[in-house]
This record gives sequence, structure tokens and C-alpha cells, in this order.
Amino acid sequence: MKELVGNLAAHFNQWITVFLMVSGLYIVIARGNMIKKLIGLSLFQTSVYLLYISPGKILGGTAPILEDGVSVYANPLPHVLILTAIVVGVATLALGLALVVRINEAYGTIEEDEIFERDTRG
Amino acid sequence: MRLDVILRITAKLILPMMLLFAVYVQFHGDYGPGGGFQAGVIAGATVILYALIYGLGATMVVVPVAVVEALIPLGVLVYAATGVMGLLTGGNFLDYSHLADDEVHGQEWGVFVVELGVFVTVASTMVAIFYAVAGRGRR
Amino acid sequence: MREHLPALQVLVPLFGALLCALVRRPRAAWLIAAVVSWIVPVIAVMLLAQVLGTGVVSYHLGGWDPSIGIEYRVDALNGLILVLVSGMAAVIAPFARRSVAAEVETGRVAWFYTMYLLALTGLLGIAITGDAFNAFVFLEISSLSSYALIALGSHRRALVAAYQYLVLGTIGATFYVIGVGLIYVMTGTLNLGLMAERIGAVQSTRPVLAALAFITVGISLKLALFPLHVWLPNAYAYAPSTATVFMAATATKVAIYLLVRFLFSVFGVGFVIADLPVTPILTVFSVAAIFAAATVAVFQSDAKRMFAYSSVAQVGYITLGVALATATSLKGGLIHIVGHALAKGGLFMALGAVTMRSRAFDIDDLCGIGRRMPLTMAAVVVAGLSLIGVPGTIGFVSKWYLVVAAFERGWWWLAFLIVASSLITVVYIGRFVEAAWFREPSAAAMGATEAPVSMLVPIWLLAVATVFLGLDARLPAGIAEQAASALGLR
Amino acid sequence: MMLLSMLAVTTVGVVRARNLFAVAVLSGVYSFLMASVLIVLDAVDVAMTEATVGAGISMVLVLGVLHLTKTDEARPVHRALLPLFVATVTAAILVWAVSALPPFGIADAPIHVAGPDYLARSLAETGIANVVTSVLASYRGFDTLGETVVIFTAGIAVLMLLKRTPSGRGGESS
Repeated sequence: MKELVGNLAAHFNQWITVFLMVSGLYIVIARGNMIKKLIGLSLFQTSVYLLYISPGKILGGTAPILEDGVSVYANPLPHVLILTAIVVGVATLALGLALVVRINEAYGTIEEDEIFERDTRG
Repeated sequence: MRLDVILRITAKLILPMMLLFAVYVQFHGDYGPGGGFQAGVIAGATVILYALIYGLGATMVVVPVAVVEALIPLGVLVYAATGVMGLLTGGNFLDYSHLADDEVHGQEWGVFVVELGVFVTVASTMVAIFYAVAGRGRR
Repeated sequence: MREHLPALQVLVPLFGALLCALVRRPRAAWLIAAVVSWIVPVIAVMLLAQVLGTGVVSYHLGGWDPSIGIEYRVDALNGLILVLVSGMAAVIAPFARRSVAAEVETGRVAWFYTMYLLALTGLLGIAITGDAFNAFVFLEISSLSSYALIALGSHRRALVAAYQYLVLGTIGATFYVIGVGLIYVMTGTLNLGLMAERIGAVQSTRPVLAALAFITVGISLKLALFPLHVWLPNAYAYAPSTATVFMAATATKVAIYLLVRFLFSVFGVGFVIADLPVTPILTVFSVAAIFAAATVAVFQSDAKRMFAYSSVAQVGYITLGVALATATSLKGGLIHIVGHALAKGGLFMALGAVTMRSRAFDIDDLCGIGRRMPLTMAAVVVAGLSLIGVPGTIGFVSKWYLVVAAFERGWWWLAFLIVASSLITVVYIGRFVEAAWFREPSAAAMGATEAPVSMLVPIWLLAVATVFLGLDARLPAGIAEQAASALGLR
Repeated sequence: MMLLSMLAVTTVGVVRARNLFAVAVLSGVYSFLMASVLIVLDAVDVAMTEATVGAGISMVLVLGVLHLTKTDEARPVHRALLPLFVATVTAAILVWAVSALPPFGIADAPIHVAGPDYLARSLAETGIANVVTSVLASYRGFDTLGETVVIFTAGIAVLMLLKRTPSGRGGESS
């Protein structure tokens, strides 16, 4: 039990990361509303940012912008990777929402269950 | 209507500031947080705000659709062409070292032009998507 | 210029896509796409020749060392994939002109080719890169453009299919990123080669094991391994014909390549196969894919859907070759990648021609189509025989290696299952061929005429290739053997 | 830690809320909190981008699309056992893996030790003080080219789907 508490403290941010990730994933799989699914998807993607960024931090360091008199900086590489990931995430969201708009026009609904129903009927 | 007047005048004050901020973020990326992507988002948002206040028609006169849609691939083209310049000046693709007399300056130039390409694509994509969604309307 | 070939491999289609988006005229866009599609295989063949002649080709983008920059790295394995993907693009180009004009409205044709070239860029980028994160970026380029291509299908279900693929594809890509992130945190590098060097020291730590799980599941979503295939049948069935041909022939293959690269190059054969139960797990899923998907295919009424389920089953054979993890089995898997690309490419092209001429999709509506389009349907028979694995076709060669590999392990039941599964393939191919050739023509079939030459030539090129490589498989077998030995398989 | 806990609470809100406007606004809140966390972690560039993208573009996009569709989520008709199972398994593997990662914030973790030394090289080789910029645009410039291509792809794809073409149909499906 004591070990667990110690672990919880040492890895608190990572535990939260896992919680965020899984919540996003749960929304995507469990929900039938297409917009909600996409929001869940971007939640899922966003949580990955912490997985990359938090190991790059060094306690007592600063942002990786070089200055005189500072010697400890955070690792810049994860930041660059996540910048790219953010862009990919918003690009996916934009395309997904465009599809939702077209689906709504074609079917009159954005609930997956209703769409399947309408497809099997007609 | 009064509210509208206030909005328009405030917008006249704010929009140039936003553009200026975009330019600042673009060029200050070497020394502080920021760069082509963030600046492009701000610039794109400026155009969208303009459209929200002054109407879609007026905006499409200032920023025509055809121009916006041509700028999307042009930004990427600027980026990729800079890379090809590296290739033509004797280095590998995206090697900026030989773009200027000494390597450090070459790198600075390369990064500068490349960030400009990112800026163009990001800003124009945002505006183009906004135009497309706004042109769709509620049914 | 020769030393810049790796960069050009990806840059040529990229510039083509940019030009298409700038030009916006349908005919010009097709011409650009065609020229690009004919240049890329030349580059790929030159690269592969260089690899076979002088060994691994490495290219440092930006001139930076791989430890800080991004490296392109071509060996026999991805050289083969590059040739396959770009070669299929070259064959598809002439087919696309009429098919796209018939299925996509004029105002969007130029954008169609933009997306098509971007998908090509993305797939070539994944195949050639030696950097785990760069592979993710190009994976997303190919994925996003694929979603858009599927959504261009004429039925409203195409939109839903694209949406579902987008959701599942993004989950897959995010799983991949999580896996890569865990390895990165443990090794401090993104370069696949350096990862492979450093992973030995940390290979049995929990983050690395979890990374293996996440990467495998993530890529399995993209390559449509049963039961993660749910996005594929609808996507293939409702996308425009050209997009279906391209995706069926290339996209899943590149995903399989990425899986092979991670399992055997990065994690290492010794670790993955000897220490972990990867072989049994992957074998079970592969066999399940082969049988379940083929059985579902038998009961489909829509011809395109039937062949889409068949693709899920065929992916099973390839992953089986990966799972068994011997030189022989991987050889079988790689040859099956080539064979399936040729056969399924030809089949979907033939269906595209039929769709254009008859506007029918259901097998019942296509009765007797063989009498109206004999040349197209004869090619279907040839490609179908290769899919079944009849001796004299490349499909036989790959299944032969798989059976041999199963016997080498002493798994005679697996060899039996491989042979038995071919019988299900006979059933669904036979059902389609019987309807097309031996029944009275339906109304839709009566209205059809033979496909134009621009479609017949590519269709027959692929059909002939399945037979040619079936009679003499030395070339692909030789390359596959070199790839397998480079991966350390015996 | 406060911020992280608030993030978790916001996520619960997103999962539970059925009004999609509320969900959109909550996800904006989420992005701002995430940006704050990122600043604490010294990732200022990422924080700035997350704030502009997550709380800016994403929210505008979602709200714009909500304007075109309806705003309430239907109650689910089937029970969510399978999703719960998948989520639990994923969570279990992640917790199992993540709790064995090197402790937070130490300087001799493998990610720093084995990692490339951009910090020492950036000024000398590129003359750029913001190392994130030099890595982004030069050392890993090809990733950023790919990123720009992703934006290009998404932009053209959205246009292709939503723009009404002169030839009439505007992309309606039959």
C-alpha cells in the first residue's frame, strides 16, 4: 500500500495522462454521436502530448530558449514532435467535421444508430 | 445598430493589432515562442474575424477565394522549393547551409523562408475552410 | 543526381500533388498524375538496383546526422515495397482517366488527383523513412487523403465509411504514437536503426513491452487484421473505383511493411519471437482472418464488398507469413504481398470497368456480363485463379512457401488449414465467375459494352503479371530472400 | 498537480455532458488547462500552439459545425460493455507500463542521456536561440514539411467535401 502511494506521487502526472487517454478512447468507442466521438478523439490525441512532454522536463530547468546564465533546459525534441502532433490532430478534426456536415445533409442525423437504421431501411 | 458601430470601430482598432501580433510571432520565433504555424493561425483568425464583422461578401473582395485556394499549395511549394535549393547548392534536400556565404547564415535564411511557407499554408487553409463552411449555410 | 534518389522518390509525387492543386483543370491534373506515376517506379527500380548491387542506401535529410536529423534508409525489404507501390501507381494511371471522369464530378477531378498523389506520397514516405516519428507524419498524410478519396464515392454510405475509417484510423495512428513515445522515453532516439541498437538494454522493461503491444495493435488497425478490419469492407465498397484499386493494392501492404520493420528490425527477431508469444497470437488472428473473412465474402451480394472481405482474408495469409517468422514464411508473406497487389488490383480494376459500363454492383445484376465484356471478364478469371492459388500463378508460389514454412515448424495442421482455406476462395471466386459467364445476361449486363483499351491494357498487364511471376518467381523470391536474411530470419 | 486534477475533472465533464455546446466549451477549457500544464513543464511553444489550436481553431470548428447540425446527443440505446472493457484493458496496460518509466524530472533519464544534444549545437550551427525553432525547421525540418503537407491535405480535403462546385450538385449524394 505504501509502495502504491509512493508510486502514485512519483508518477502522478502520468497516471492523470492515462486517465485522460482512456476517457477519450472510451468516448470514441462508446458514443454514437459523431461530433462527440470526434471530440473524444481529439481528447485522446491531446492526452498523448503529456506522455511525450513530461519526461522531457528536468526539475529546476527552464524552457529550451538559450539564455546567458542558464544551464539546465527541458529537452526540446518532444516539444517539436508534439507541435507536429497538434497540427495532425486539428487536421483530422477538421476533416472529420467536414464529413459530419455532409453526413448530416445526406441522412438528416449524426447519430450512428439512426444512420445504420436509415441505411438498412432504404 | 449602435452596438454594430461600436463593434466596427473596435474591430478597426483591433484587427491591425492582430496582424501586427501575427508578424511579431512570425519573426520572433527565433528568440521566443512562436513561428510560422502560430502566426498563421493568428493571421487566419484575423481574416475570419473581419468576415464575421463586415460580412462574407466584403471579405471576399479583400481576400478573394481564388487567391486563398492558390496560396494553400503555394506555401508548401515555398517550403519544398527551399529544400530543393539545398539540393541544387550541393547539399542534401533541406540542407540550408549553402544558401548564404557561411553556414550559420544559410541556416538562418532557410529557417526564415521555410517558416514563411508554413505561415502562408496555415493562414490560407484556415480562411479557405471558413469560406467553405460559411458558404454551406444551415439547411 | 543519383545520390538524391531517396529524396526524389517522395518529392516527385509531392510536387505533383501541389501542381494538381494549382492547375485545377481535370485533364491537366490527370496528365500530371500520370507523368508522376510513371517517374516514381523508375526511381524505385533504380534504388532497388542500387541496394541489391551495393547494399543499404542511406540519405540524411538536411545533411544532419541520423542521431539528430531524419534519415531515409532503403534496404531490400522496403526497396521491394517501393517498387510495388510505385509500380501499381504506374499501372493505375491510364486506368484512372476514364474511371475517374465517369465517377467523380468534373469540378472535383483535379482535387481527386491531388489527393491520389498525396496518398502516394504518404505511402512512399512511410516505406522509405528510417525514422519512427516521420513515419507517423507520412502515415497521416496517406490516411487523411484516403479518407477524402473514399468520401468522394457516389453513394451516401461512402461518407459514413470515410468517417468510420477516420475514427479507427486515427485511433490506430495514436496507438502507434503512444508506442513510439514509450520507446523514445526509454531509448532517447526516434531513428529506427538506433532504436534497434539501444533497445536490447531495456527490452524486457514494462514500457518497451507495452510499446510493442501498442505499436502492433495500432498498425494492425491500419492493415485491417481481423477483427480490427471493420472499416475496410465499406471503405473499399463505396470509394470511387480508382481509389479502391489503389488502396487495395498498396495501403494495407505498406502497413504490413511497417509492422515487419518494427517486429523484426527494431524489437528484433530474437526478442519478439523467441521470448514473447507473438507467433501463436498472430497466427491465431491470421487464421481467423483467413477463414472468417473468406466465409463472409461468400455471402456478399455486392461484388465490390465481396472482394473487400476477400482482401481481409488475404491479409491474413501475409500476417501468417510474418507470424511464423522464418526465412521461408517471410518469403511467402512478401511474395503474397506482391501477388495479392497484382491480383486484387486487377480484380478491382475489372470491377471498375464493369461499374462504368453497366452501373451495376450486385452480383445478381452482373449475370452474363462475361458475354458483353469478354476480355475484362477473362482477366477476372486469371486474377481469380491467382487469388485461389492455382499452380502457374503467383498465388500458388506464396502459398507454397507458407505451407513449407508450416511444415518446417512441424505444424502440419496449419499447412492443412492453408490448403483448406483455398477452397473457400474457390467458392466465392467461382460464384462470381459462374454468374458472369454461365447465366443469361441481366438487363444491366445487356446494356454494357467492352471496356475501353485504356482500361483493358492495365487490367491485362496485371493479370499477365500474376501468371508470369507464377511461372518464374525467381526475381521476387530472390529479393524477398535477401530481405529476410537482412532481418536476421532463418 | 492542481492543474492536472482540474484536467481530470473537466474530462469527466466532457464524458458526462449530453449538450454538445457544453461539450465544446468544456473541451476549450480542457485545452487551456492543458496549455497551463505545458507551461509548467517548460514547453512554451507547445503551450502557445495548444491554446491557439485547441481553444481557438478546434472550438470554432466544432461550434461552426454545431450551427449546421443539431446540438443534443441522443441517449445511447445499447449498453457500453465492450467499450468499457477495451478502455479498461488499455488503461491497465498503460498504468502497468507507465509506472515503470523513469521518475519525473530527473536529468539522467535515458531520454536526456541518450538524446541528441540540440541545446549545445543550435546556436553554433544555426544561430537560433529558440532551440524548438531550430529543431523544428532545420534538424527535423522534413517532419515539419510533412506537417505542412498534412495541413494542405486537410485543407483541400475539406474544400473538396464542402465547397459547392460550379457544376451544380455541391456534392450531394444520391
